[in-house]
Amino acid sequence: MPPADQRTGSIYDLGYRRYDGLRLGRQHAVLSLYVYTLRGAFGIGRRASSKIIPIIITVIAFLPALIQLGVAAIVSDEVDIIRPENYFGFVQVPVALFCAAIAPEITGRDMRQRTLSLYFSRALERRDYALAKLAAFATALMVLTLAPQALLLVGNGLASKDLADYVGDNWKDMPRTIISGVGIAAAMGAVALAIAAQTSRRAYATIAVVAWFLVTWPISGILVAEVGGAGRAAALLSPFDFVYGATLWVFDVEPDQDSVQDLAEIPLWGYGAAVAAYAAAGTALVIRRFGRIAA
Amino acid sequence: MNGTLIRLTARQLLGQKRTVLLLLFGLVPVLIAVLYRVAGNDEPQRWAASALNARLIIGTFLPLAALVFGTAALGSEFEDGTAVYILSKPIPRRVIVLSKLLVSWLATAGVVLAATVVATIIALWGEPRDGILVGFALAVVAGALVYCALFMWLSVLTSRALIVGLLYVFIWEGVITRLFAGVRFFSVRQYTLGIADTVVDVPARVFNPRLGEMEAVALATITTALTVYLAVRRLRRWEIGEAS
Amino acid sequence: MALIETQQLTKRYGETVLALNGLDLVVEPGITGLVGANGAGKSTLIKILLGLLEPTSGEATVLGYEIAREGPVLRQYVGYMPEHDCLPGDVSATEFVAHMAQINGLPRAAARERTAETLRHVGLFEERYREMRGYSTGMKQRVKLAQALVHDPRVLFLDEPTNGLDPAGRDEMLDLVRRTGKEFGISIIMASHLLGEIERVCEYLVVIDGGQLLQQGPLGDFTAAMGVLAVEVEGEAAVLAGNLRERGLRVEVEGRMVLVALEGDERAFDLIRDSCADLGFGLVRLERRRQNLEDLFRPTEKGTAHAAS
Amino acid sequence: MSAPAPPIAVINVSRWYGNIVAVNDISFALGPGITGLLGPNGAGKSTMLHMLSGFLQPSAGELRVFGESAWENPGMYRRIGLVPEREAVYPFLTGYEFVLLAAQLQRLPNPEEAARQAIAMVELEDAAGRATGGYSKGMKQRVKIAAALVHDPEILLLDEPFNGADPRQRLQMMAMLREMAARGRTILFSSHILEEVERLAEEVLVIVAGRLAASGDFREIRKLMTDRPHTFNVRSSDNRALAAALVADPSVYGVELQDGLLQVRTGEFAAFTLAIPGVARQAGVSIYELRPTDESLESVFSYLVKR
Repeated sequence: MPPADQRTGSIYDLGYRRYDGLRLGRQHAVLSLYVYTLRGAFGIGRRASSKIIPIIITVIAFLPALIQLGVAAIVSDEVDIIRPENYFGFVQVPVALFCAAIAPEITGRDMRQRTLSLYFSRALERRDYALAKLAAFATALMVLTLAPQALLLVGNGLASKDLADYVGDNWKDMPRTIISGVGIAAAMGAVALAIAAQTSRRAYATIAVVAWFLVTWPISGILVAEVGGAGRAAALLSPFDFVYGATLWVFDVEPDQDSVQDLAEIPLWGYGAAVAAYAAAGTALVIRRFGRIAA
Repeated sequence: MNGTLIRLTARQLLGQKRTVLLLLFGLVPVLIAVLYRVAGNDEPQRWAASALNARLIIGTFLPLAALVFGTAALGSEFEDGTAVYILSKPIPRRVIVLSKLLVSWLATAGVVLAATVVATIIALWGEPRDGILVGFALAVVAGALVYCALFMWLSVLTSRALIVGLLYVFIWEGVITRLFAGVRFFSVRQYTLGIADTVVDVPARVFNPRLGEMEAVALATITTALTVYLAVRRLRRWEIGEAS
Repeated sequence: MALIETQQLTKRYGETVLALNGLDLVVEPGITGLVGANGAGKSTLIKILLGLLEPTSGEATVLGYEIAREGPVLRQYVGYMPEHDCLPGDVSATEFVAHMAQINGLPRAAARERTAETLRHVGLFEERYREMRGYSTGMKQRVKLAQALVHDPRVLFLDEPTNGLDPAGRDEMLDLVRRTGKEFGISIIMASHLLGEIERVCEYLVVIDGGQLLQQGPLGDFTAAMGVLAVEVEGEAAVLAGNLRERGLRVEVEGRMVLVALEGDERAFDLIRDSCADLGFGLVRLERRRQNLEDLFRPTEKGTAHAAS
Repeated sequence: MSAPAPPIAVINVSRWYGNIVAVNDISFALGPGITGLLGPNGAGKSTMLHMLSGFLQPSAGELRVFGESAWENPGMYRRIGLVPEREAVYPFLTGYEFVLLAAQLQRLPNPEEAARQAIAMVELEDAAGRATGGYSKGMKQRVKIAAALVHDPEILLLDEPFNGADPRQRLQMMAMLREMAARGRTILFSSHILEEVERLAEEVLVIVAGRLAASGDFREIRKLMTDRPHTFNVRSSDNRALAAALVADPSVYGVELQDGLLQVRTGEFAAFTLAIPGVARQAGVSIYELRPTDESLESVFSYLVKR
């Protein structure tokens, strides 16, 4: 602040000014698009009605953790703790819902409203666009797969008699939990986005994603359990089944008796390979799609 | 009913590309039935009734097809902004809803019925059918009507009818109904299975729906009538979007 | 250094459509109008220069950068306002423009500041915090311009910027474009099929037709003493028209307007003035008519006007 | 039977969306002829037309079409034709099929013939066999009008009908509407472009910010609109000399010289326009351009409303 008695004045030019500050280039562009898309996936910065569905689905993903912690707080800490791999078995359902409801928005919005030409005429390559969108969507899904587990871990730790003991007991689950959460998000997210990006119509994109989840599921169940033989390979067809198989593999747990993974008799690492293959194929398809689309 | 509206809706719903995709979709249960026969397992009746028809077709294919057609028949008119053209005509709203419903019902039932009949015949080749074929064929046709009416009502209620419908089918009917027995009274899937039971004549070990036959028929009828009534009422008081 | 240079630039769509046909072009910095009928290749050229389309063959540089190799670097310094709608409806102008600034490499804080400033510059005030779905066409056009300007580009590509605007909106948009180019020294390439608009904004003119350069040069070369004057008076248009005809002008009446052909005759201005004074008519309006490109290149009695230069 | 009800009667009608008032206590009655509904974007024109066409319920007041309520009354569409603003058509239908659809839904005795006639009226015969999905904006506009006309309605409501039409199509559509008006039809169309309304409508309703700002004969209103403080932009052979000469004229409030441009403020529109040719001649100055500014509807209306 200039001293009050100083008798000089200035009038500032408020017109258009040139910008000669930093220009951060491509990396920054990709990061911005990533953040913007991630916020958009949960409806942050958008109208209330865009938030409802992502929030409901996210809440569903947190429900078991909240119930478990509630019970532990009120009744006792002796209740059975939900195992991480079992939680993944449940959380697949909200993840699938999130894919169906939100994947069509991730790129479909830009296609419908023709914003693509604005992106592609900026310091951004088409491949960058595809990868930023994909990364943002996968991250959104990781919020669903990993955050409830983190909450559960912290909550259970605080509720247990001896925090240090608890952490020590559960330490080895941490990397496994992270690997599983990332794998689920990557495989389901990449394929769902690859499917959804094929059309700009939201309704068709949703139905197509849903069909992938829900049609392959009973097919896998029926082919593996009731048909058998070569049909057992169908366990690799349904995202719910191969993702859960991969989780079992990561946690080194035997499948339940008569579950699809038990009946299919595929070595568990096969599911891990399937997760990687689906993630890679989905990513390649998304890149290909936006490499060719007219802007 | 209005012939012009029926023809218009048929052209809206059955584009070339969509029809091909749909036929492929209908082919999936048939392929599964073929695989089942090739593998040659025991208890084909239980498989045809509980797995193929109850779980795969009525649990997944029927509601998905109904969701596409039921929400698109009237919903796409709102989404595309063409609803004005049919609503600005001297036609009772009831006729509009019934005509649109008829087409979406026939389209849904057509695809799913064909899949049911062919897949069931293959699955039960050379086995006693004991009403399984007729029972599920009837159930699919009736269930298609209830679902389409329900989804059509949703589509005049909200622009996100598809998502709401999905949540209903796969969370409410698929998960919650399994956990809480009382909810079965509010599940179109259970009505559909109950209707199948009016004809299907097999022991409970083979196929055992949760609703009684009469309960199912009555509830299905009430649901259809109620959702059609609500859709008509809603359409009567439909207001054009402020921004559009 | 030339702003834009193209060599044998060719774009084919499928087998039959040849949108650009071996275009050779050099454009110097400044405000340049890119004119041509619909389908002449204006949009295709812009899209190729922006890297939205790949040319079938040929080369081009913008600001000295080769578009084929240095596209991402170049596009940091380029702004683009497309012809079509391109705005998401469910975010505010502020949010969207700031996002676009960041995509163009501006750090977050700078993006926010520049967004506020640019939106003010294009004349968007309280509305900028509202969702864009409720915007009028005029407001949308302003946001489209703002997102093209927010990162302070060195060259701005505008594709039919007045599309869908009413007369008042058109005037404002053209004024905005002119000021942006003149006062801030940003080079502008503005595509339009209305010569009248180009005339009010641009210094240079590039005419393409059938995917080839028809001609180019300073604007004055094209429009000097050409065109039609529109005159509106308080009084009977037909009476004025008769009076002007007597004074030897070619005149037509269109509604309330009297149209006077200029045909290189500077005296027309004074004749109109005198005619009004003599008749006791109030002179409400006297202006050049917006003109279609076809009129300019249509052969006149005196031979082909400019097309052969 | 008592005297027939007027085609359109609007009595103290308001419409609000939550706290936003779109239409505020408007009353008018319309009879045969062409009426222009004029107002800036967002003034409430569309809301008014939507209420008249039965697609919005008035929040207060009464709105009667041939004496009947427009709300929840599909029977009235027999006598009303509606051209919505939105461009949407059924993309898979050809132009002819689209008009035929309207004819059949109106249950006309000979829908094919009626459709052909309506298409001829808007001069769309050449494109009638093509799918409307590929139509240009102007063609879509015309096919929508044809569909609205197919049952020869007594009332025609058009929301921004001239959007996207080129000058020739505009003239042709105007001629068609005039012809309908001559046959005793009631036509109400909305527009935010003054010239459009001026060329077509005898009567005009001016809506500003949800309120009826003016109504009645267009010429009278036009006079009220122009008779207000104005600014003119002038370019001449010698702006400085012209400025000096104009300042002496009593109709001129002030002048301002900018580079290459002379701005003149005047309190009396008519007196100024009358004075300038003579003043310029006397000063020996050629006028190259003279344009009244702030002619935008918004500024005209805001002046009207403030008075």
